[in-house]
Amino acid sequence: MNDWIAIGALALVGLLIPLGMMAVSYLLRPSVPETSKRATYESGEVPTGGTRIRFNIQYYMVALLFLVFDIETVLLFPWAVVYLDAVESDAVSLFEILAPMVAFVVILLIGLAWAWRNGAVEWAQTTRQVDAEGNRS
Amino acid sequence: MMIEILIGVALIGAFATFLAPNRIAGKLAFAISLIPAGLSIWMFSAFDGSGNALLGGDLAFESQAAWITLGAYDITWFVGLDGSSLPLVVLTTILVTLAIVSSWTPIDDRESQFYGLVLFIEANLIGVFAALDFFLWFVFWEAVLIPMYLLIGIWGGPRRKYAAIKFFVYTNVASLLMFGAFIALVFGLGDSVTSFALPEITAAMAAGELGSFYGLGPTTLASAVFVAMFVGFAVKVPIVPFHTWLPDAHVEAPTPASVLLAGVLLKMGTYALLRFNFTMFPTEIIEPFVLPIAAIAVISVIYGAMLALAQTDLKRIVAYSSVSSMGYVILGLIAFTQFGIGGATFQMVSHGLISGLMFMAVGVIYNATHTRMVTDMSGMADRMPVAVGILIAGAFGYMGLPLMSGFAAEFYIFFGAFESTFLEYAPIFTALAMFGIVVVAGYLLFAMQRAVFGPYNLETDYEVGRAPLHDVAPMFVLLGLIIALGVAPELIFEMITDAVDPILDGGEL
Amino acid sequence: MSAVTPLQNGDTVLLPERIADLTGLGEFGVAGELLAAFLGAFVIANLMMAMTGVAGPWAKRKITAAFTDRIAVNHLGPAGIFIIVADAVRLLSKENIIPENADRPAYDLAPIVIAGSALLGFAVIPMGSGIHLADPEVGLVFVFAVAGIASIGLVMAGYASGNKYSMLGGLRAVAQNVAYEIPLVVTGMSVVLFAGSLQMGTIVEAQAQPLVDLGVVSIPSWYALVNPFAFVLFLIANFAEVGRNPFDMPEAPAELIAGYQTEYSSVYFVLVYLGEFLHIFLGGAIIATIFLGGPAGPGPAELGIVWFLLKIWAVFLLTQWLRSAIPRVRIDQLIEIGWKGLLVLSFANLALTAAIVGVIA
Amino acid sequence: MAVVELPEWAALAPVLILAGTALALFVFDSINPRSTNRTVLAGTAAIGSLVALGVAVWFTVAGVGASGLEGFGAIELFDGQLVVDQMALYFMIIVAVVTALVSVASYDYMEGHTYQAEYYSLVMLAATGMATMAAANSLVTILIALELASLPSYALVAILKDNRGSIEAGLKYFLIGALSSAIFVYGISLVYGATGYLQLDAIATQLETGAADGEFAYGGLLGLGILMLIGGFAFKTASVPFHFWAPEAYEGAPAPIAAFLSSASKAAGFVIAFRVFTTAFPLDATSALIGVDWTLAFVILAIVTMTVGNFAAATQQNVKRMLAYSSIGHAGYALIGLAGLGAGSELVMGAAMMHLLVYGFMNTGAFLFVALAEHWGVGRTFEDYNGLGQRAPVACFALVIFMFSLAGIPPLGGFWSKYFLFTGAIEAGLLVVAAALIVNSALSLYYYSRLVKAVWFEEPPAARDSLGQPTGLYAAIVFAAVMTVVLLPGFGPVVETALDAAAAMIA
Amino acid sequence: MTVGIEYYVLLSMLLFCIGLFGILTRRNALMFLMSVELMVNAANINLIAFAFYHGNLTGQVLALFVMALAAAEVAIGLGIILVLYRNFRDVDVTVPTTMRW
Repeated sequence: MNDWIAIGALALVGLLIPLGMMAVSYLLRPSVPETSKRATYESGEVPTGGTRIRFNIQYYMVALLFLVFDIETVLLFPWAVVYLDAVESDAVSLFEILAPMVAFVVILLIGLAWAWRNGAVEWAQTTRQVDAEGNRS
Repeated sequence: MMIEILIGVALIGAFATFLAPNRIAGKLAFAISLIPAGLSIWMFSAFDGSGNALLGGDLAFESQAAWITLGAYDITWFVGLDGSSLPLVVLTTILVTLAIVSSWTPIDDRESQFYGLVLFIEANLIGVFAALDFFLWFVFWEAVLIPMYLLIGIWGGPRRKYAAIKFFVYTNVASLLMFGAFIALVFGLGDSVTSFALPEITAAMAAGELGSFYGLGPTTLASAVFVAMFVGFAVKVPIVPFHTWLPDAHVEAPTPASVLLAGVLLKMGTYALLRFNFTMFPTEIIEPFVLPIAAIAVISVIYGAMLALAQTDLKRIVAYSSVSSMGYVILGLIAFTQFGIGGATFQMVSHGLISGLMFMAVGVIYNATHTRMVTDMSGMADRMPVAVGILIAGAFGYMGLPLMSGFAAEFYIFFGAFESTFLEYAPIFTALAMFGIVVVAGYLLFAMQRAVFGPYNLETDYEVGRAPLHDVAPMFVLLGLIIALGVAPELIFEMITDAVDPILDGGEL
Repeated sequence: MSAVTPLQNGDTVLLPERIADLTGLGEFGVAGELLAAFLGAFVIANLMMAMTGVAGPWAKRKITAAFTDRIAVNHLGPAGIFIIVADAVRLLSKENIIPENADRPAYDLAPIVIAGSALLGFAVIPMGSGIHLADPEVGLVFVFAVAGIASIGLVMAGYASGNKYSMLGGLRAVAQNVAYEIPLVVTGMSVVLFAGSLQMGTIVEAQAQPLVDLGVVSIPSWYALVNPFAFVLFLIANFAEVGRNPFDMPEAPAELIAGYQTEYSSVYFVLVYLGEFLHIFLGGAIIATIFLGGPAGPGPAELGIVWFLLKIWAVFLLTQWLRSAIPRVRIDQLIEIGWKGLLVLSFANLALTAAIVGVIA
Repeated sequence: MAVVELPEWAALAPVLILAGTALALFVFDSINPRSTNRTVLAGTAAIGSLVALGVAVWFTVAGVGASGLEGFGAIELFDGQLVVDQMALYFMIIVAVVTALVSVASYDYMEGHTYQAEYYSLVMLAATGMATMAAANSLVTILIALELASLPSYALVAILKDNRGSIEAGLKYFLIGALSSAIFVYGISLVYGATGYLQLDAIATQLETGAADGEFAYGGLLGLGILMLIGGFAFKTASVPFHFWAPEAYEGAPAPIAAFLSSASKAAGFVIAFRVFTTAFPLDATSALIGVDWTLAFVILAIVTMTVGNFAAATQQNVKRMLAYSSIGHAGYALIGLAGLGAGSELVMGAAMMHLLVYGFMNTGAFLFVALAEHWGVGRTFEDYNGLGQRAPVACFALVIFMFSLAGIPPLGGFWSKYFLFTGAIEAGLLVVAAALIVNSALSLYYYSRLVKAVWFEEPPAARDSLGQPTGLYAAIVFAAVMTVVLLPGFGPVVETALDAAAAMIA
Repeated sequence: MTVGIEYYVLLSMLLFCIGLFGILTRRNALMFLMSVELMVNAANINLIAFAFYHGNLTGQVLALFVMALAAAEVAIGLGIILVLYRNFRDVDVTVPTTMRW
């Protein structure tokens, strides 16, 4: 039997259970519409401004960094899987198996170090830090 | 090695001058240009070649070195001189030296660049006359254009941009046509040639190795190539109807550039016609075109003269008269006789000297008066007797006054044309061309009379005084050469006929 | 290293097949298989739902109370266990208030995604006693991938609510998930280096080899013992990944009201809440499977499920313990710990593991 | 032969050196963030590319990758995913030369820019990608190398992040690049589907056996795939139909980057096109399978590209844009190298390779002159360039050399390569293409000489400050000019190398 | 229980065309990016389906690389779109026209 049929079945179940709960709740729950209920919750105050707020650029930096490293793990996984077999077979030396991965990771780590030093993962900068930044350039 | 030295000195000199400060550039260029001039005169005296370069003659100062191999074809550095090219090399080196001296006065802006370009032109001109490999020749041929384009465009007169571009476009399109045609010819020759060396191609042509190319049969191909190349060179010469760039270029160019343009650059065209069209192709290919070419030549002579008659700009007069003079050269070439071709070659040298002289004289007057209009400068004879005297002497040279080289040249040409068996109706053509002489005499005298004699009526009375020595000296040198060649044409004519005779033998005439 | 042959499908008997055999559904061809698979999935999903049901309304309160020396729920049933039913009814029958700024389809989908993704992850977890829905060759990657879907649910919830706090909560959730996902996966990879396979069954089986044989007691080569460094890293990264203390930034009540779930109520809230607990259990299940030998334990193999649940609950207990014991980190500290600390350490761990595995072999 | 015995992977040394330089720059920037020590950064980049160049030249001279008695034969690495042969080295030389020129020129051009190290390392990374493209021998490596070259380029074009033109250029370059790479990937997937292989020679074998026994069922798939691959190449080489980005990207990009993209990137695009179409799609077998001769596509592309490029260039007022269109025109010329493959002669492809080398000097030089003008701040249109020759004769003289060489006037390197293309086209029987080449060259003379005219003939505007002489830019421009000239007499070795390489590919 | 290869190809072509359609009609740079991703993923479907069909792993491996490349492309693209927004206050790709001739 194919594994994926079972997984698909679980996906279906995973969808049906929430839907079922929603259906049950729909039958049970009351509905008393009232405008103020539906207002955005801002600690009881009248909501101010829109929700599309500007947020810290660092979120974006981190997302980009993640993209790089996530993809990198995707590329490392095949290597990790065959590693044991490759080590056990005598056809290739340990160096030949290890070196490409080390080179790959080292390049990535250089990238990380660069991002680190250039403040990509620096969440908040104090005024002093910003000033220092300005002086350096 | 001599030719390499000539070219190398000019090239290095050009570079050095380009980088030199403006103040000393003129003197430096002059000093440098003396080296090739002196060397070429020595080469002239030491000339030991015989026969025609393309027809298996003995070359003087020959040298050959591998350059590029392209598939089946070798492209080589192949230079050498024969009797027809050596005089032109000497003409080039001397004229360049004199042109440099004559530029001292008029050129007062960006001198180092100017003299650098002039020396660069010299190097390439020597190359054009000495190269015996098609590619090498073509490289030099085209390399002349760029500096000349810049010379006209930067230091020229009010309409210099138009003139420069016109010159550039005309000559370049012509080159492209000629180049394409020649390549087609070489491809048509197929395996029978292994290089672009001109003697080899000539030999293959003579041996009738021409095959077909893209469906064109050998004869058609050869004829088409002949026409295309003729047109390509005709633009350069220039002859009617491809002459319109010439007056513009001459008029707008600064005096030294005009000197070089008229003196040497035009000869590139006629020289190429001699080398390629009339040496390389078998007579049966040329035959159908003899009459048209002769007609074009005569038309050039007369039409050029007529146009000159109508001009009021002195430089323009000289320019159009060049068209006329070049017509003689074509006529001489197409006559296919010893005197015809030899005379044509002689005329190349002679016209180079005379037109150079004329332009220099006009330039000197212009330096003082800032006008070239015939009507404006009347009465100049009083103010600038020497310059005007030389101008008149040049005009006489043009007219073919005996004892001047022009006389000898024209005499040879007419003689050669008259006795031609190759050219049908030769006497008629000759007679018509001779009629050109009358017109030339007419317009030159007319112009001189209007221009330099008569009442002084320059509107703004410039401080017109005697031209400085370095303006006048080159003209005397030229005049001396003109008279020397006029008195003793055999100085170079023997050399020339030596190179010309094989053409006629090969042409089975 | 002993030769661990990757399991082919059929070496172990998976739950759907077992069901098919038991019920005779196997005779009905594809339809029967599908039905059996569906039944198996239903069993597993309900098992997990039941566990979260226990954990959410009851165990969590009890544990927290114990740590803070309080009593917590105790009225309904023995030790207040029936609070689960009461809470379920209460929450399901509440009015569902949908904020006016909500971005509707996304707002409705988010709870389903959060809950469903966690459930789906259990498909490849071998729970012992034959409760193992599927064992694809890429099991480990699959489970990481599916667990990662939750971030989409969180950001959908945060974005679609139309509330600033929700938005910030959703963003934080993503930033946190992405920061700790990589250490998590890379550390998981070091397990793969040992096992040489991504198949969950194989990984579990590889851990059954004895590490040290002390005659009577044979300590199994659980990767937590073989590679404790990786275990600790994975544990920490996992806490951040599922958003528990000290890394519960996305919902940090003190800062963001309730983060992305601020605007959710009624059944939607239940789903989001359950989804979170499911994720905690999924994290526990992964830890149990790849570091703690899965369902392995003393006694007959039939006890597997017991041992397995015990391990999951141990992890859960740990999360609650940390919740009571450790203060929350700041968001900037959180990100920096992730990128500058865990990531580097996890790579170091990977390289080290690779070297050790290489040298041993 | 070689004095030193090197391991096989050392054949990739030029690529590795470029990559190492990029990493070294990153490390430098990590240790010393936001450093504006331009001397060190530009120096490292220039030295790195020069060393790569030196190694590539050394390898070429030593006969690495060459066939025959003298050479070692093509070196296949990673199971033939990469191959170092003469062509690879040849194009590595082009890439390294252009990179060196660009690095040196950027020293002045990028003065005052905040992200110095990033700039140079991106340049080096792109160069690495381009050099890898030269050696890529499988659709996988080709794709990766292509993207490695493209991605830094997108960033480089948009690196002036407060300059709207630069951003716009970067956006357009990126959008079209992303689209074309998607199409390229899809093309790869179709070719893979039709043949089952991604390695170029394996594809060829598959096609040949398929054509021989007539059991190949995916002609349509293959044809579509090839068409899409051509799309990818067209983007990288700025040829029709994916040329729209070029004018915008070149105009908006920092001028050294425009030089880099229009010279090195284009050359790299051509090398994969050459390799893919000579190695993977043997003409006879492929045309038997898909029913069309693929050279036909290139014949059309070549003519259309050169015509479009030249005509558009003739109408421009902006110098950089003119150069951009002329660069499209030159892509058209180089496409003749593929169009003429039908004749089975190495001449035409060799000619295209030669053209790309010469182009690497003359076009880079021309763009660097624009960089110089931008450095001076004289403006962008032809009129703005008026009379520059009076103030900066050396640079302007170099410009004359570049322009006339681009136009293909004899005393300069551009003449040879154009001539060889012309003969190649004629030999391949493509009279129309040859004619188009001639006509377009004549046309191009118009707009090239227009720039010369502006610089030398026109009067400068009244008020113009004296122009500085930035060392780096001048050095790069003068070097490019000297090379453009020197290639005329010294064309022999280039011809030999290019023809050998082409012959090895076609054989 | 195998699905014929042609269905995969049809699916991927459909996806490709959807992507292409998006590129041709959408003016939002982000939408453009997403459309491109669709096209790339169409290629991935092809690659994996063909890898299965041909029984070699080459296609799958390439699909991995393609994903990596697509991600990198998106990273760069988003960066460019970010500066685009900063300079033009819009992510409409038809807005920047400073260089039209």
